[in-house]
Amino acid sequence: MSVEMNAVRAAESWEPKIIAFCCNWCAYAGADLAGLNRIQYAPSVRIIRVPCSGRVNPQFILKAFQKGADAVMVAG
Amino acid sequence: MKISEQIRDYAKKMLEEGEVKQFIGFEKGRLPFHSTPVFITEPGQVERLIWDDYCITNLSKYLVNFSHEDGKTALVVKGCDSRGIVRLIQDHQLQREKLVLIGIPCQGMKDSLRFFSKGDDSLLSPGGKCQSCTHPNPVLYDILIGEEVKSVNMDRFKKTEEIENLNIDERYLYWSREFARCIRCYACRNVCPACSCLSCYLDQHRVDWHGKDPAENASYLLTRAIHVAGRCIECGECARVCPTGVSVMELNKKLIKDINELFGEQDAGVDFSQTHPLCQYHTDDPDDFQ
Amino acid sequence: MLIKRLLEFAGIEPQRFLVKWVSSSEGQKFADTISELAAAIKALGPNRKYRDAL
Amino acid sequence: MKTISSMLMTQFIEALAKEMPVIAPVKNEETVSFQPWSAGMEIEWQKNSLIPPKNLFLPQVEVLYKYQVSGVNGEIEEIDADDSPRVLLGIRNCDLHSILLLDKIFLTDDYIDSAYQSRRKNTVIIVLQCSQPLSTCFCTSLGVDPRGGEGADLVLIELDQGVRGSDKMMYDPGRDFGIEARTPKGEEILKKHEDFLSDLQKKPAPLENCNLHLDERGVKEKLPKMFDHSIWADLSMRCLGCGVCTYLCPTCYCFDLQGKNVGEEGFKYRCWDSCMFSDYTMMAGGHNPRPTKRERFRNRFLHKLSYYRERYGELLCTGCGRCLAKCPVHLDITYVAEKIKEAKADVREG
Amino acid sequence: MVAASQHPNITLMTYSEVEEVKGYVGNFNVKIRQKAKSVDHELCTGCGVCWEKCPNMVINEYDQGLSARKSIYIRFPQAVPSKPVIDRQHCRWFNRDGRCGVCSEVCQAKAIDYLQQDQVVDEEFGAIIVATGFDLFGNENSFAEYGYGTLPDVISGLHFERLSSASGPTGGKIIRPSDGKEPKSVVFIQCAGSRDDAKGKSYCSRVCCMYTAKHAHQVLEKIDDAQAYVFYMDIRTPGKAYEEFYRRSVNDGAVYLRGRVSRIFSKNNSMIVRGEDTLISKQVEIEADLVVLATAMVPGFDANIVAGLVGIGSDKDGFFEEAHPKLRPVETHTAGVYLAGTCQGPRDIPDSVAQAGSAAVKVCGLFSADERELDPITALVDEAICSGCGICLSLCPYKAIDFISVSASMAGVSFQREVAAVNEALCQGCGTCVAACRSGSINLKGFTNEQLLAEVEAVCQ
Amino acid sequence: MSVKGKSARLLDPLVPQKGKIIKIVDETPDIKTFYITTDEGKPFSPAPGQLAMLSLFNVGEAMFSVTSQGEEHLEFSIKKTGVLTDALHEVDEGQVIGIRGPYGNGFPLEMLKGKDILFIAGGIGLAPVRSLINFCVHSRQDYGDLQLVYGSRTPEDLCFKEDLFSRWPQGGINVDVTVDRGDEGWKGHVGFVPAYLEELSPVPVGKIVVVCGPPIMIKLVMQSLDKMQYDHEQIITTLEKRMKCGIGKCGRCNMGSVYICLDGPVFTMSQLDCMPAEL
Repeated sequence: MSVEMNAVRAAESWEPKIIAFCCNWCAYAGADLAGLNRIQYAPSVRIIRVPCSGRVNPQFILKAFQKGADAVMVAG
Repeated sequence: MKISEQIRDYAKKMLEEGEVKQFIGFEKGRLPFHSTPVFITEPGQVERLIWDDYCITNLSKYLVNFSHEDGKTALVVKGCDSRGIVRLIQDHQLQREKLVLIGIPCQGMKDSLRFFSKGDDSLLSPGGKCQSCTHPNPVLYDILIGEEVKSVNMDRFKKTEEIENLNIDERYLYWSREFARCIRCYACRNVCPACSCLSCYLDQHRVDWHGKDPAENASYLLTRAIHVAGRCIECGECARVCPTGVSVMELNKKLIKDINELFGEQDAGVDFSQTHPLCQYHTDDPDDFQ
Repeated sequence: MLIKRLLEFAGIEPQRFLVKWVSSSEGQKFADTISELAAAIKALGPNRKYRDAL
Repeated sequence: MKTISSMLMTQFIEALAKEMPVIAPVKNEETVSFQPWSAGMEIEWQKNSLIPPKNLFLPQVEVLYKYQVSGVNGEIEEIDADDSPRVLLGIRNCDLHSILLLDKIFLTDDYIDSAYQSRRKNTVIIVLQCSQPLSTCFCTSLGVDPRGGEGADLVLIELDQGVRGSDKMMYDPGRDFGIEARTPKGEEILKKHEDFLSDLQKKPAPLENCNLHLDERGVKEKLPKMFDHSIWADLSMRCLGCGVCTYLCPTCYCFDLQGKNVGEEGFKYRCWDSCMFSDYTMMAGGHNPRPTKRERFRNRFLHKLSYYRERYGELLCTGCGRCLAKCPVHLDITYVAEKIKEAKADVREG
Repeated sequence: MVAASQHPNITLMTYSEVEEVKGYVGNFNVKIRQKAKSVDHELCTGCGVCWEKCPNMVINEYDQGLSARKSIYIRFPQAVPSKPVIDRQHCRWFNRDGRCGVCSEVCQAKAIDYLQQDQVVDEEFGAIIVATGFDLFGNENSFAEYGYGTLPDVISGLHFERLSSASGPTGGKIIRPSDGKEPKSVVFIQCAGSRDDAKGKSYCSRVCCMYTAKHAHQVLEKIDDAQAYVFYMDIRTPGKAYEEFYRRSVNDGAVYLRGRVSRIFSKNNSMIVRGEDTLISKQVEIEADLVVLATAMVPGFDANIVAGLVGIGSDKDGFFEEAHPKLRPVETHTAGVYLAGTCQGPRDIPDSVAQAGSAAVKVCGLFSADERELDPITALVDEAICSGCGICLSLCPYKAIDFISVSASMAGVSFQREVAAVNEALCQGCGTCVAACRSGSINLKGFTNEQLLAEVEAVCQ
Repeated sequence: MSVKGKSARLLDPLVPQKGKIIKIVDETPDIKTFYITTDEGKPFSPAPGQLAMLSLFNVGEAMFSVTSQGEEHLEFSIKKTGVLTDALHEVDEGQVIGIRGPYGNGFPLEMLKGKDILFIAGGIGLAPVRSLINFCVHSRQDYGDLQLVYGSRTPEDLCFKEDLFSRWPQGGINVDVTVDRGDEGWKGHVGFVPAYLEELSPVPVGKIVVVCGPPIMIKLVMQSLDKMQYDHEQIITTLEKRMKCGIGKCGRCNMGSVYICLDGPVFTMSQLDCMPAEL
């Protein structure tokens, strides 16, 4: 682990950037429900709604990493 | 009779009788170790055809250029060429009935592209792609010249495993160095029998699509690997034609290895009955990503 | 799953890519998944691999 | 002639590198390209670089300007090229010649590419003489003197080692070089680093001839009438349509302008492009004036052998042989020229 | 049912099975196998002589084996049409090389046709309503602790229903299977399988509380001095007048015990039901003459086959999945396919009827317009780019993609080539094809590659 | 990398000026005219027929001919054909836009002076010619007879209706309009441009023809003009190709050694006859 990374981590402000591709019918609705039920979850996730998890193109995942995502999740 | 002569005889006969419109084989190039694809349409030209240790190019992709034309095309096929043809037929890019295939079992060819110094071919052993060949004999042919050869039982995933055994940061380092060398000439794509798109996604001008910036090399090479996943016939042409020697094939090998592990052993472009492993769904497919 | 393995092969930490089934009725599971992932990534630190320079 | 011994060469380079970056041919796996040299890097003296040095003046990617757009508003910021002084060490005469050909494109009266110009001006060029061409080399056919040095500030001269033939293939770390200044800038550098130089009396290595030739006698006269010749279809059939030849060619300079968005911001960059790519001349709406390999192939070779000459009086080729070595199907310029020469005049496409 | 069979716009295809469903909303093409009935229903008058005279006796499945039927039979008295079929498996004519033929001899209408073959018909339909019903959970091994399958007097609710039915084998007299005596002490066990993760059924079967209340009441009503005990977990009576009915059973003497039964075993010619009354936190043992299990409702045994044929999703319990649990409860994800009744989930008759009505009206709504508005989110192929590799065809879960032939030209030569084309009526806009398309020639309207890439970029900021 | 000051901006011809769309006029269902200016006023003063590169920064860049100009602005009439033009048709007035130019040589005004001019245009092909017509109208006394033959697919698709039906006829130009397919309101000529041209049959003597339109129209018009004995020296057209740099470097728009962006886009037919046919 580099010094720099440690420094970043030490800075409490760092929140990971998680890109979640959520199926409109499943996980997106699940996320909706989580919101409805006031269930707390990490604020670092950024949700992209897709019509189906099958819609997720490998290119999107690579692009997300390229553009600075710290993690990518596909939820269906 | 030497193989070259047999090829010429067949070519001459087919062209004279009008059975085929053209004959694709190899001819001698500018340098002694250059053998290069040739397209013969006149019976008088068949003397150009040769067969030697340098006929390494996979010819199957060329057929796509003629698929829409009337008339038959004949071509000489090694194991890898024939698998490429099977692949292209499966991808609806070729029609079998328009092809006459002259199969030649292949002992492994020498790779002139790795040769960048003065013409001493003692340095040349069968090219990298031939060393892990699993199908040296044509899997599809109409005429077979020569004796079938035995496949050299090489561990085709040796290098793949070597890379797998590196730790994660070493792997990243390895691939960054590899990807950094890519100059985006797209030779790997253009030679690949599995890259049969009419218009590659890279050639399309869309906003926020894929640029020509080498910063996107990783994205390009990984995406291409995924595009040919399950369809790669392991001819190794992509790695061979790469001018900067990026180990493109290792990405494909990794995917082949994983597909074999996950969905059962299969070789693309060998058997027409085999469907795309990633286009089927079985309830017993592994899902340990859960 | 192939992609996950390929990314790993290319040197991206396996924790950084997750595929999970979460149904529409599983709000709690969704929240838990996200929180676990966030915690794991926080421990792992930011991703620097294959990022655009600019 | 001053010489510089193998022992002192590294120190000389180190000394240079202290003043300004030294760009030299180094290896990444088997691929040699020009990279900023730093201590410990091994310079590849034996082989010419695979990646031509054109990228030092015409980088594969060069950001021109940044922009920022939000709604209807936006801003542009032009970005200066990095034009700090540097030394280009170990370039061969063929590649040096290519730079001179590129100069005609980018430093003409009607248009001066400022980024290119400043990079040219601020680069000290130390050319490495060749004495033993590879089997793929044919620079002499293009009027390039492998021992020349036109356009260089300093010339490194291979010295006669007394060994011939295939032994020379092996990398010889104990090699001494002669060194000569060709410009005041070169003189200055030599003077400054006198300490590394000695007066070792050795002869330059004897020059071997190129075995390969680009014979273009008659081609010039024939080509203008051959636009519709069937030879283009025949020749291009074998072409894969990849960009190996154009990207490895030291004289191919065609470029593309592309943009990249990063949210509301973005930048516009100039990058190498290849006239062999199908999308190269594709117009909005799908019309393509060069729809198949035949047209693209024809345009590339007519550009090399004819169009450039019509504008600038020379062939756009230096005989470096990279296309010979690396074209996956061995479709190189010498072959094309030969076929053009052989071709019967006026065989038109049916 | 009778009304339905007589409706001019309804064709009832009994004794038939769907073999294949192709096409899409408004244009379904269904292959139906009409099984050979061996009786020409056009000629048959349903007089009943044949089954009276048939010499062969077969166990009556409908009566849960409580009675026998003939080889030529009507499955149950109210069946529509009221015309018999021959059970070829048990018919003497079929099993003894034609040596019988009694029914044929006695039939005045000459309706018996032993040589009748299965008929496969192709029919066009605009919409499909799936109402394939349910099965009961459990076999001999499912409730070993209750002795179901080994103790003859442990029966299912359906079994009890036949016993108490006036048109049933006993004429409505409740007797116990072992000795035909009238049971004096009847124990009902609710949630047999339902709401029991151990049995793999976590859901409530919804109808058991009410029918058990009815059964308990029938016991009290029909048998003098009878005792009815009901073990329950919760009593769920969400329906009009349901709670009142349950109260009536309780008031009329049914003993409700809140708790689970742990074991049933026989002792001295009768059965001991051991369970817990959680309200008093004591173990209780009840001597029972008859035990009735309110077994869980499960999807029909061939529900998965139906789901595959028609293209409907199933939930984890195998019930067919509706498009949206609240907003589109009778639709499925496949346009033009609707659900009614217990194939979607446990429900009682009024709810099933209501849902069937709703499905029928949905279909009427669908048919009322000449054109149909579709969800605009469908895939679209750029024919100029498509290379026709066909990968999307093999991947489309809705079989919405086909090849079409388009003309193209290359180097001045015109020719036909095959490209993919999306049938917008079938496409559900999942985008699997888009993700799989290497050349990017398919795009999903509303979720284009460009849009999603831009979105990725935006959220990565 | 450092950021250059504003003064250095025009040094690099590949970097655009920051412009602004001040007005958008709907010409036809798929053609709009954009009025573009910069903070310092008109970006540059192009000669009729010259080109300019327009860019929507986050979309792309493409070459267009300048349709017309005012004191403070340039006008571009643009048809929806691709990614950039689609995006352009979506923007609102006030949109920032990159503009660089002028490129190419424009029409040979010296050659045209004192001559009769026959303009032939089809569809959006009128856009590049419009700047020349306006120029001629502006100095009407310098020219002889001016005639425009213009055609479009339908009456709806006619560009610059005000110019066609009032401004130019009043400015001393004979305007002949035809459409491929009429509609109930259309009282003018119906038919293809080449046929209409042959019907009108203008005499070649002393005339320069300026033709611009879709390739197929140009091809057929050329046949008609040949039939009417026009010399190829008399005929001028303006070409279009994919262009990226605008300065003859990027290598796209060449026909032989001639670069359209640098040496064109205006050529006489006899010049074109000598060039490789690669359009």
